[in-house]
Amino acid sequence: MKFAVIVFPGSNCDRDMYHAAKDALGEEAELVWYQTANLEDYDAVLLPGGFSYGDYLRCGAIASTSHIVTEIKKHAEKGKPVLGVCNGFQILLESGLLPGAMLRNKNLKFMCHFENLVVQNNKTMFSSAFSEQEVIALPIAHGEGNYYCDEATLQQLKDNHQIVFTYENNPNGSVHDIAGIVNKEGNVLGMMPHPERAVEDILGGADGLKLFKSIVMNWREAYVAGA
Amino acid sequence: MKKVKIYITLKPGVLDPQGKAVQESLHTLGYEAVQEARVGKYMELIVDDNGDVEKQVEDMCAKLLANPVIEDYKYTVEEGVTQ
Amino acid sequence: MKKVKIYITLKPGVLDPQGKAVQESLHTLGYEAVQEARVGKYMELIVDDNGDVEKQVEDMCAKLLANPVIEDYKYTVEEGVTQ
Amino acid sequence: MLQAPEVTPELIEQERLYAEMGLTEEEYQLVVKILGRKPNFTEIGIFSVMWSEHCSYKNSKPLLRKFPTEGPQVIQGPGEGAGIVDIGDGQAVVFKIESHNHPSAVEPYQGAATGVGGIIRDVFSMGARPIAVLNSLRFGNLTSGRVKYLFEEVVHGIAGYGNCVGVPTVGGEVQFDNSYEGNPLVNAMCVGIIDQKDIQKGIAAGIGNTVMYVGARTGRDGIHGATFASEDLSEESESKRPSVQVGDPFMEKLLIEACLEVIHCDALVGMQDMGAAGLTSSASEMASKAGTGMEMNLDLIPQREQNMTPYEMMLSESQERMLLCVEQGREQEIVDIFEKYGLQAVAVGRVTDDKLFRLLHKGEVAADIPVDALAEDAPVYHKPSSVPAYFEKFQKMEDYYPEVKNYGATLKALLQQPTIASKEWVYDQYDSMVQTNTVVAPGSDAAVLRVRGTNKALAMTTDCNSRYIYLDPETGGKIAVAEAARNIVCSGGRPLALTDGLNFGNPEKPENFWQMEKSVEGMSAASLKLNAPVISGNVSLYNESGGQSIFPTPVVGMVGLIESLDHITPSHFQAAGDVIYVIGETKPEFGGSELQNILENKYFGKAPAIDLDVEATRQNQLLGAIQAGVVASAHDLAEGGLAVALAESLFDLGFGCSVEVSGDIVTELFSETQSRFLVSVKQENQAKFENLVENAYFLGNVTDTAELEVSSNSDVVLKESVAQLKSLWKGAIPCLLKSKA
Ligand SMILES: Nc1ncnc2c1ncn2[C@@H]1O[C@H](COP(=O)(O)OP(=O)(O)O)[C@@H](O)[C@H]1O
Ligand SMILES: [Mg+2]
Repeated sequence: MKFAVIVFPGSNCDRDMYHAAKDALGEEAELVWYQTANLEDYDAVLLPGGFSYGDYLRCGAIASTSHIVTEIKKHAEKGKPVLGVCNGFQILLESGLLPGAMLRNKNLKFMCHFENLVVQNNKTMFSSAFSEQEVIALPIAHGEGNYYCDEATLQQLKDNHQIVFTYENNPNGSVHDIAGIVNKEGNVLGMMPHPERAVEDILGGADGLKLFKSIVMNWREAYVAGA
Repeated sequence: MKKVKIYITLKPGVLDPQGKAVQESLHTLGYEAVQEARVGKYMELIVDDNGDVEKQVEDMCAKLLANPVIEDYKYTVEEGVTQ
Repeated sequence: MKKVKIYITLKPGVLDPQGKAVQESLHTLGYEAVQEARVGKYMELIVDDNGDVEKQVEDMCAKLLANPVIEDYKYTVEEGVTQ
Repeated sequence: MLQAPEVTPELIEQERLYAEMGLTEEEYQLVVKILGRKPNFTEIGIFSVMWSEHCSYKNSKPLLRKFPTEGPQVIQGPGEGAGIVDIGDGQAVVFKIESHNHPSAVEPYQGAATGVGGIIRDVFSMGARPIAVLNSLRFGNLTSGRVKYLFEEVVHGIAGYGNCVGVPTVGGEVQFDNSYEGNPLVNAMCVGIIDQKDIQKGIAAGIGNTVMYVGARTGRDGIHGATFASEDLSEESESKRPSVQVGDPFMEKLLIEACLEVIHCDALVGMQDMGAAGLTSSASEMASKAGTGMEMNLDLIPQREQNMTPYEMMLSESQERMLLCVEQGREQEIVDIFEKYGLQAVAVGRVTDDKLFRLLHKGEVAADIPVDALAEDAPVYHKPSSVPAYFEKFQKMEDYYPEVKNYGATLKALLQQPTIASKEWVYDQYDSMVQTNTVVAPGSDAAVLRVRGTNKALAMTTDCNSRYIYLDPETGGKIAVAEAARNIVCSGGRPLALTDGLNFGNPEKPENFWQMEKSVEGMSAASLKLNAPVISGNVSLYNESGGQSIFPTPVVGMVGLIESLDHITPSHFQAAGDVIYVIGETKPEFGGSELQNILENKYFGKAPAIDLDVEATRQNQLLGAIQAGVVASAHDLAEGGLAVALAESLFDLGFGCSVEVSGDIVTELFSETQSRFLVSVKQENQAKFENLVENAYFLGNVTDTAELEVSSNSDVVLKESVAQLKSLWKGAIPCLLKSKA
């Protein structure tokens, strides 16, 4: 399976994402500069964390206006997986691929540590290797991860089982403890915690690796003959 | 040359952690009279006058400068001075 | 009840990386007419009217809301509506 | 401020304008002699910054020469952007520390942020990828509103910059003492990794080669800060005051990536960042190091503001700028690389053979100075030094012995002292994990990062107990280096080298100079003994406020090599049943201790003694035991002594311990005797451990009851709930910050 890791000016978890896909998961992966014309050669798109455009104006806002986002939308319309982590999630929100918006953490501070998450939906292509209600530990590292959406949107998220991960102890003030959501179609996941930082025991845990493994398993089932 | 002033505020109902912190600090400093504080953005643009500045500013706000999920915006367009 | 509007801007000459990024992004979106963009803060306070609101706001700005080393501020005090 | 065109060379001399810029009469005369004529306004400005302490080390150079700087591992010692040490496999580690004290006192967020930005540039300008930043911070006591503001904003600034550029902030230290009330210290250290074949130098070599300017435009930031600090702030001067430097970490991130790409282009000859004294120092140093000259056309410098004078351009400290020397005719290759990242690379000058630094502006020569006069040949002073009266008094004092009634209450008080309390409030705001190499995150003795693609890791730390240095600079200097090395060893590493950040008061006061001299001697002795040569450093003098100097604070930044990932050793206890030892005997040494601070609210008497032979032997033996796989956890004993170290060892995993002390209880629990370690060992490894490590005293066992229990002669003298101790320790700093000033 071939992953594209999109690199925007100011992305800084791009290499981490690349190493997760390539070294820990053992799949093909490439760093793809945001000015690249198309994404047709790739099976999955990974939007890494960081501070695209310095997070100036609003996190992810400037990146969401770049041409590559149009390509990512095309890729998503084909039903192929798109994973946005941290700043990647913010870009997905700003570009309308996922509903809602990010506010500053309720204590106004950047925070970086492991948090426990609860797997709320293990029937997505990103979470099928987990069990329902499984508690997993992933690092967070963000200053604006306080997910916001209005009541109606929240109801839709619930009705469509779009809430994939919640925090066990909400660190940032997110609505409904939300840590990660998918689109209605289930092929675009945005999450604030960093699965790519938890793919080896030496880094403090490997729960994140299961997320990447889910993507590969589901892709093989769908696309590889005889799988 | 036009000088554009843009005011971006959080929508009513959207929690404003920064505003809350400002209010608390003001109370700590003894300004108990402050009932509420909301923090938004203020931008100044200098724009070449090419006819439809208003329209362009409206577009810029809608497309980039404000996020309609959480923010409202207002702007004024004034005659600018050449610098 | 008074409604106070505070505008905080970077002093002239102080680097405004955010303004620069906004300007470049507006150019990328085709708004080439934008010559300059500066980004500051906009705050709204609701303050109990206890006589010397102006004076208090001046103090709040100088002491807390603006950083006099790099920022300038302006404000207006209006009659507020009870919300 | 008088503008260049209005100020004639004669006026500079008559009005002694050079004095306002910090040059003495003799220095002015020296300039006249070097030039063979009177300097113009731009030239005198250039001399004044290049001959400032910050750039020339004119007062500290004679001291810095005492540092041992050599060793088989050293690839690049002091003299370049950062020092370089071999770590095998064709790789090297690059590091340096730098201070940003004065900017941080004025505008703490930007001061700290640009401090981080500057030190990162020093490292990637060598061609290394920055892999970690650390810091060392000092503030007054967390009781005044101003100190709280400085502390909070400095931490926000470090986080704001470091997090954005994607270099993990993995460690550091923060201490609080009155002497830093008006003059906080903000030292930042950056560590990078490089393939040895990619090492760059900051040289402008090759006559006719092109000098290129890269990065942010030049504005009127931070021009001649020192000069204007002494001017009265009238309305008029206010508007002309230099702007505070504002950092743009996004620009820096682009610069990192572009510069690390450009080093693979063989059109690049040399590269240096523009740090203090910006364009002036980078350009003149690049030429001086290469034995060449340089001519620049200032009209070509990318400018952020209009009508900038040569003086302003040359003295601006705008951030995120680099100077490159490029093979003539191949400029476009460089331009293309930077363009990909949206950055401008502009040819602004060329390398000449006349060893002159010549600046052109609007068709005229704005400056024409022999380069070596600015760099190598800057004046050097040997300042008088004299033993301070306080030191002599302290040496004659009876040994201080504290009166302690309740051991438990004393331990609790110690754990809540901000200098000892958990720094989680600080480091939780730092992205310590980006780049996914962080094996041991902040909160341990040293941070540990694996070297990707190898089985090795690097341990790194910053340390300096300035109270000991105040009491006795030579002993304190030894302790600072030894403590850094202990932290490396406890993590499983062998010290490779160190970088020093010398923060002192006004060197013109002989007592201050004596403190500098003695600290450097102490540090040198320890650095030699512990095989950790000095490969880079920084000097920050004139740290005082209200006429009062800070405690002498020569910060040590150290990096060590962990030969195998298996050697990485945690600092906290790992399993119930493990056996606890303390290595080294304990004496009643309380001068400069945290307990003295609590009980007396000041520091006096003698600093704890240190014997470097003993130190070296213990470090070697402990490291040997770690490498033999018989040590479960290791922690050095520092502020607060054994009781604090025991408590800290319990906080991570929630075990308890039951230990027995012999001898004087107050001394055993709270003395700060040096060269000691707290170690835990699996029972099956006890014999092996005791064979490898001398002077290891059995203390007791790790338990699973989550209580810290100490007994003496079979009587329980201290028994506290670990949960309660932990909550006091963790809550102390947030609690102080919340309480009203
Ligand atoms: N205290 C010190 N000990 C050893 N070397 C030092 C010390 N201070 C400065 N140096 C060395 O002197 C050189 C110049 O330092 P500095 O002027 O701080 O660098 P920069 O120009 O990057 O600011 C560096 O190579 C540095 O390592
Ligand atoms: Mg430098």
